[in-house]
Amino acid sequence: MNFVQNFPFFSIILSMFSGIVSSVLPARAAKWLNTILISVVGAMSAVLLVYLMGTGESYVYWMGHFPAPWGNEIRAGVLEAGMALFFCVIMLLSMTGGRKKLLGEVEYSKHNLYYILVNLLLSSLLALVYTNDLFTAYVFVEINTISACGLIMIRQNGRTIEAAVRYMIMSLLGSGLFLISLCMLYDLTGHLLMSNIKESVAVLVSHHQYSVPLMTTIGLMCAGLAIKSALFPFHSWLPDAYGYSTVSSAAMLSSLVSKGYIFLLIKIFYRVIGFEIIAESKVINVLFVFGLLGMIFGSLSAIRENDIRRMISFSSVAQIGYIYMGFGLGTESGMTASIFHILSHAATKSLLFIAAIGLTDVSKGSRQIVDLTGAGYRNKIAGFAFTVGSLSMVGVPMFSGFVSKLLFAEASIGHTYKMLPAVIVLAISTILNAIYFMKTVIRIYVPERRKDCEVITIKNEKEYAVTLVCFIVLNVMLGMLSQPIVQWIHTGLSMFG
Amino acid sequence: MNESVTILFPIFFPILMGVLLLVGKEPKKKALLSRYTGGVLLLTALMVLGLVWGKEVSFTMFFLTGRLPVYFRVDSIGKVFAFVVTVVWVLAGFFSFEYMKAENAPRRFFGFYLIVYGILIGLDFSGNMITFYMFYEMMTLLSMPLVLHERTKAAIMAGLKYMFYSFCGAYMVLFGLYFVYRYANTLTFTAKGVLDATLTAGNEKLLLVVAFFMLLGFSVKAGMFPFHGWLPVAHPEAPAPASAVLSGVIVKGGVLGIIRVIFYLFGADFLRGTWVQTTMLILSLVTVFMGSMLAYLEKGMKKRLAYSTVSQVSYILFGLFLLDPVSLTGSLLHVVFHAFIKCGLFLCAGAIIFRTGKRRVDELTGIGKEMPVTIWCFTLCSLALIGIPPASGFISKWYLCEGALHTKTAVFSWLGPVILLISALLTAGYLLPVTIKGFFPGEDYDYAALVKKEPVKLMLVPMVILAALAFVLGIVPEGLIRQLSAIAGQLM
Amino acid sequence: MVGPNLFINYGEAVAVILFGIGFSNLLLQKNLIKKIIGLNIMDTAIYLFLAEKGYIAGRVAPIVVDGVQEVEAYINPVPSGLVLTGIVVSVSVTAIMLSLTIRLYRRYHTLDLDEISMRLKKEGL
Amino acid sequence: MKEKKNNAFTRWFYGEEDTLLDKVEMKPQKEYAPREGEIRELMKEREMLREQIYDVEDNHKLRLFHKMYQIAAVIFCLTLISIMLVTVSWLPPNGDPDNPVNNEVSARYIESGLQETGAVNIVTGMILDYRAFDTFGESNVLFIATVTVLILLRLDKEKKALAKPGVPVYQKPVDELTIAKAQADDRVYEPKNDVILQKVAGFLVPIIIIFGIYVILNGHLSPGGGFSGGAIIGAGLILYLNAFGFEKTERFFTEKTYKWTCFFALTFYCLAKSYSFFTGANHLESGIPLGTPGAILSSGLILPLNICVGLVVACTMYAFYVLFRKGGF
Amino acid sequence: MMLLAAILIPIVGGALVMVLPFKKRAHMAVYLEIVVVITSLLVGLIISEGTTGRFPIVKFVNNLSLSLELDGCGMVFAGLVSALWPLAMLYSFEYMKKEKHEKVFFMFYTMTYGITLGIAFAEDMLTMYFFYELLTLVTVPLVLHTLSREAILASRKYLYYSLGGAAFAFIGLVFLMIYGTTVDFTYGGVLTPETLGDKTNTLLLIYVIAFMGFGVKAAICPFNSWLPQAGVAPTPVTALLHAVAVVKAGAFAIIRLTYYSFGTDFLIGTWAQYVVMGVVMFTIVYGCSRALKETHIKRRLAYSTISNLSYILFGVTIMTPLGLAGALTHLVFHAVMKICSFFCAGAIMYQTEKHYVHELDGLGRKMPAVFGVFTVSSLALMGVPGLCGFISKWNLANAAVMSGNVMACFGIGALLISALLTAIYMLSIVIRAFFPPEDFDMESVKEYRDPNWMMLFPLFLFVAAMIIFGLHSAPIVQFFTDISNGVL
Repeated sequence: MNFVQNFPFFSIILSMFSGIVSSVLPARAAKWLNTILISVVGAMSAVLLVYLMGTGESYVYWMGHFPAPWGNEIRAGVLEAGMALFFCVIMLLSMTGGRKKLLGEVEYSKHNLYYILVNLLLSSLLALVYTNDLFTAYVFVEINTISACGLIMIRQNGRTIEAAVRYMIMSLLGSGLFLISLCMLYDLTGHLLMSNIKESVAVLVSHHQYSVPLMTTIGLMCAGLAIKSALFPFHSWLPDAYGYSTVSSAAMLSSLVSKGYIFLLIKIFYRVIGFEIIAESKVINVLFVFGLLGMIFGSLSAIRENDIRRMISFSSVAQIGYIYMGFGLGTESGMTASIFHILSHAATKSLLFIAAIGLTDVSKGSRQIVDLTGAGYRNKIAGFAFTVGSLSMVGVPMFSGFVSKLLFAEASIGHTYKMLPAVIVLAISTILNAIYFMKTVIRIYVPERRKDCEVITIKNEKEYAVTLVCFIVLNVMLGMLSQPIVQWIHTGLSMFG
Repeated sequence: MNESVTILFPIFFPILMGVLLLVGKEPKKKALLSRYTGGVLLLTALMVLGLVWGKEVSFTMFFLTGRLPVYFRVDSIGKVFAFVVTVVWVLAGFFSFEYMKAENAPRRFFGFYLIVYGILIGLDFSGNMITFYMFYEMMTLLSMPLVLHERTKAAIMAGLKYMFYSFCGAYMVLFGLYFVYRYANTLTFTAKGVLDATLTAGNEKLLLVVAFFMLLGFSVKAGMFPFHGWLPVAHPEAPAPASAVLSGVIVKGGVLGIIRVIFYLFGADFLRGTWVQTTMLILSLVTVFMGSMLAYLEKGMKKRLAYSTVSQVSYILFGLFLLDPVSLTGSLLHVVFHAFIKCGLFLCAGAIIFRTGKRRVDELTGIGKEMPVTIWCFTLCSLALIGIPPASGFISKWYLCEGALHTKTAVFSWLGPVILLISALLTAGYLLPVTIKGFFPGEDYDYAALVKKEPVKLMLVPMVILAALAFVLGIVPEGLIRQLSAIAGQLM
Repeated sequence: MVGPNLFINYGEAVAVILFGIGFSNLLLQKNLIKKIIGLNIMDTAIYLFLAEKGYIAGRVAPIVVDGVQEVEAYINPVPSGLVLTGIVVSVSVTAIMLSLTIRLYRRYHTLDLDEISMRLKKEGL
Repeated sequence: MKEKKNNAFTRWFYGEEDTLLDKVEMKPQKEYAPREGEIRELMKEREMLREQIYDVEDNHKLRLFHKMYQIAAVIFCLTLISIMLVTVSWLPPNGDPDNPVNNEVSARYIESGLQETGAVNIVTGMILDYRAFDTFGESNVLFIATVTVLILLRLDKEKKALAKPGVPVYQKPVDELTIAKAQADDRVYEPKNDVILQKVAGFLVPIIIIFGIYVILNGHLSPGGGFSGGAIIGAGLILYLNAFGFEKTERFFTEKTYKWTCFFALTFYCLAKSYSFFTGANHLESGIPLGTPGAILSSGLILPLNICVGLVVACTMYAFYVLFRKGGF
Repeated sequence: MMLLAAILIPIVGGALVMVLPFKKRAHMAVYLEIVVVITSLLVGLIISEGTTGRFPIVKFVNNLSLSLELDGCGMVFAGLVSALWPLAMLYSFEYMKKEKHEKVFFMFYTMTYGITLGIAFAEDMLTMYFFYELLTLVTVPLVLHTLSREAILASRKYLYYSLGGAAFAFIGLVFLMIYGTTVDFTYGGVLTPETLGDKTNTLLLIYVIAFMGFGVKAAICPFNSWLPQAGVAPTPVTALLHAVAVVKAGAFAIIRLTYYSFGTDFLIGTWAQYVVMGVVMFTIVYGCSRALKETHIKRRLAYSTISNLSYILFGVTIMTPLGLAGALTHLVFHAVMKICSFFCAGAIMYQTEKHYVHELDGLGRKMPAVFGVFTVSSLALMGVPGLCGFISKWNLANAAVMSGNVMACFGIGALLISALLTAIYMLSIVIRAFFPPEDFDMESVKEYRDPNWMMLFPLFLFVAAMIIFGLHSAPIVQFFTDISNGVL
């Protein structure tokens, strides 16, 4: 067994362990530990990715001395490794970008707790990405939820706590549904390991046994994860949670936490139920419809919003709608598009959050869009970054958003009667995006000489600036060099199958 | 070739001169201005007469695009019109030297006057439809400054209106032109039409519509009924010489256009007996009656004359639309006569206004005592216009009625002449009062206050010449009639 | 429509009824404490479900006494394990919910979530 | 001209007016564009609207809405239940030995669980050896839960030394007064020096704790294990605290104790498990003796892991209680 | 390669404006002029060498790539742009003297040049879409330039409309990717029956959608309100972008869409053709009538642009080679006419600060050169024979007649009505300027003068162009005909 193959296990255990260790460290040490951890994990995932690209096939990794189906195991494929890498990058950037605000907004004595949360969040994400066992997935979904809740209310004011409550409620509903459906699935198949479940589900379907409970189970499972990842009707918690928590939390929540659930859903589609069965079931039609609704209503409520960060949050409702729309198409290409959109949205959205915070800082901390007038001049780099992010969101070529839009449209055309609604809604929501993002962009470039606002230059905020630049580069890379990435997604999905 | 280039001279020489006059400096003395203009006018007139007396020549300048040459040709109709234009233009021009002293900015007036002259010659000599259209629009544009010369609000609105109507017509023509281009193998004027039978086969209905549009378009310029609106507004506002040439010549531009369309593009046979002919006849007759009726009701002097122009030009149109050689001869005669007559009338009115400033008919009691020569000219012209033998108007109307009577067009053959007669009566009704009141003011007119207001020679001479022409041509018309009937013959 | 085993599975039936009740409470109650109670009902229902699933008629808990190791002897151990894990999770979640409630109550002196959000809007924070 | 007709048609007839021409020139149009202030006004109005919506007292629509809400809630609940019931009705029959559940997995656990894990209690063996990864995760859930509760409820004194210079601080750490207030509440609401309670506690607490320890140690032999034992111990501690108050407990149990205990326990757990995972995954022999089944010192790592879990759980329980009560040890 | 260079030179050169330290304004002017002229020369060189091969830049997702190629249509557009830009640049140096922060302005102004060239050189739909979007983005700051409230609202509207339109055009792009044999522009279209299958009606619908999408930039009727508002931008922008580059880019895109992607054989005679033709015809009349009512000079011209753009589209929707020829003719000629009239308007504003038609009384006496040019351009717009407007109109109408399509014949009617209205709203300005009412006192305007040569030189060049094209257009029309027959 090649040593590289241990890396998934290492990264999970390391992040957990560093979480445990941080509990006794002082804040600054915890910070360094956290940074190092994320970079190390990222490096390992990168190496693993390269290795897997070389071998070209996935492998399973026993957690313990017992093979499947008796012991736990984790599984590493190209897609998993890539995702892990991507998550690490985003997380690192979000942490660096939001650090200053963190100092301002969180009492210093609780910083190490914050870093514990972050480490465990990372571990749970990695576990969700790598695991090959449904119950393990459940446990780590819980860790994910709790740490997300912690991230939300680490900055303590009424809003965030209320948001945290709402978030907890929603995600507990979600995990409740997930758990019960998991139990039913176990009852039907007698397995908890994904691969075995898949086999026995295939058998059941081929013998037309238990078709009713199977379908309801799938439905409940999708519903649970959809609720957790804030699909349209269940997004009530989202704007407050993203809008008022400290910025790096917001960035990570919007770009990582929900994406973790979504990735788990993808795994379930491919590795648990089997994609053909899903594609035939009615479930995805429901997802499709809700995705479309989300695309529209998310943007609409974003247009109505006056608060820049809430606006961005609503736009992520819309973006999640895109992703589910891609699922709903129930085709390989639709999946590809969704996965690409996971990446591009993660990159863009966290960029937007961090840029937005830079803009509000130079407007006396007011988040009303009207007060941001001229902020683009007071904080140049943030203004530029925000513009880039908006353009990418609107789907202007050369930024990541365009490619995912392209993929979505291409995928939807492959479909017979989901074609037109998908394409039309795509266009409409693009227009809506344009409306609210461009409005903001123009607003921040309207010069209004406000003497009372501080002016932030790149010199006195190096870390922040560097972060934004990295984000922009990431965005443009996703936009221009999308070919290899799409290739990678294809191979990854084929490895799933 | 080399002598055919001479066509260009009478066209572009005055234009050039006019432009020079416009862009050039204001001359020291007014006299210089009038001398310059007069010289140019005479020179051009000589060239034109040379061409008119000369043989038919044609000259292709260059190609706009593809199959669209700018092409000039001196043909019989063109000669007639060019002749009329020249005579009227020169005379009115000389009249205006004196007249314009009262007006401001005479330089602009003369400049445009010359340019329009050149353009009219070009219009008459243009050898194909494109060239014709080109000069037609230029005529509209450049004669507009003459209309709004006085630059009162009313004048400007009148100018706009004139332009608006003319373009309205012009574009109708253009509309038709596109289709003609489609169904004809050339746009060069050729007697009996250019339509290509192989192409037109099956598209007659469309082509009739097209023809209708083109005729309507030109009839706008000719002030036919529903499009007469611009005439009575434009004339009173323009200075007298301008309105003289307007109703004397420029209106005839429309007539020429209609002639070209009927006899040179579509061919008379194509239109004969179709609904187009009927409608046009009806419209022209309506205009004849309406025009004279309005003139009768009208009090303003120049406006009354304008209305009379409306009706008189429709005489011509009526003759054309009958599509009959005799009536065509009549129309051409009337073109010539009416040009002279109406020009004379307007000049007289201008002289009156110039001297007394009286613009309304009912102010003119006893005017005959004040300026007898003028009113004599006026009277002669009126008689000619009414068509009292042996004055010229009689001849043309005679030919018109004769033509009407032996055409097969059932109702018009008798309705036409009747209406012509009625309108002749009305004409008498609206023209003669001036003379009568002028000479016989009645006993309550006090001769004490009488002062001679006879205008100077320079103004009198043109009037006299025109009046003489109007009368003499009625007495010795043979040569003219021979010419014109010959033309009519070769067109049908 | 309704399948054959409804009455044999009365245990599961009860479990899912409880689950539904708990779920609706958690989702739709306004009072935070009631929500938390709903949460616990829901979790417990799930454990009941698992226990029912694990049970096999006439067998004993999977603790090896005097070396008997036939499959026929014992019930299925897996669900019990899952229950154990689940309990821990639910305990921790409940703790978090409760502490959140405490914070909110300290701040707003009410447990009604809508009223709290109304207050928040009033604060305009 | 005096006798100008004012009837439109006649005027047109006399060619005195044109419908189009009069409109050629018009007055300059007014500029559009709402002002900055107007936008703000709009926002204000919108905010007020929101407030009205949230205004519970005098809003009939809202009251109606609440009624509908309750009905809808019931309906929703019933539908959910019915769906689940239908599902259940199709599930394999309860208690049937040849359900899909009872397959080779459970079979192997039962048949060879004892030999492979050394645990007599198969469930413990399963969760701590076969599926140890879940269990590790689970203990992490517990850990992170306490962390969250700490974040929420721990009242920290302001540490000026740590507050960075030049960083705008929007969120002040709680000051002395709040803490004092919390302790005051505590003193008011909680029982103090209750003799009966103290006597009973003095008699019961040792037994409880010992029983807890027993449960932990026999986790692999009998029902129970780290979690249940830890819970019991925690209960004992809480009882003690209630009886004797903080000043007594703080002598042997402070935040530091809690922190380090948890830290060491979890670290050990983590390291041990990673060791076994690593060896297992790389098919190495983990040199840990399983011992004789049924003895206390047997079944390899399960016993120490149980102890760790027990410690963690006990401390956590106690910490929860303390934090809830007065936000700090 | 040279294509890419031609695109990049202005973009980079423009970006450098911000960086380079210029001692004097004149230096910057010279520098920019040099950049632009070099580019134009390069473009001229490329065009003179004729069509080039395919030159891929980057590879996007599967089978899609950014790649450049020069074909006939591209030549026309590129040639047009490259001819106009240096002049506009020259003009704007003078004009922008009075405006603030002109560096930014010139930066974007120059970059726009490159991107417009990109549209011209685009080899496939995706590339064109790419540059099309970029064009929107680069031009927004120019609209925004004055930063007044109107400017902000205008640029917002401009953004929404353009991006929204692009979103719908995007649909068309994707469908072409799926159903077309290739995304590259090929004369006669890329749709083949076998790829089409039973999707004909869907594709027609998509064509209409995409037409509307691109039509937003070409300001067809329901989506035209951004154009007059965008008139708040400085005149060089309004003139060059909103009379030529941007809107023509829209028209050009529609030409590509119709003739080079969907293909006329597929579209002609279908309901789709009638729908779009109807829309276009309506726009022709609508634009003119609005222009009639409008009294702000630039907005009036903008409305007339709207209707004239629809002339082009009308030629496109005839969907015969002749129609394309007509469209291209008007594409070029209208560019010359309209930029000329806009520059006149700009010169007037610049010299007199007067923005409304009714303020122009008597100015013609004081600024004869400007108003002379303006007169010529308005005559050209009216389509007076002898000026280029007539030729393009002639070609369009000729194409309409030849197509034998009844609706097209009505289209001719629309053309002529709009020509009439054009006569009114243009000439009413001219008459005001030259023939003020005689009670008007010339004292009030006596201090106004003609602008200096930098402004006048382009104007005179344009007039010359108008007259030359008008009098002798045979060769260029021949060139267009070759293109429209797919020879080039």
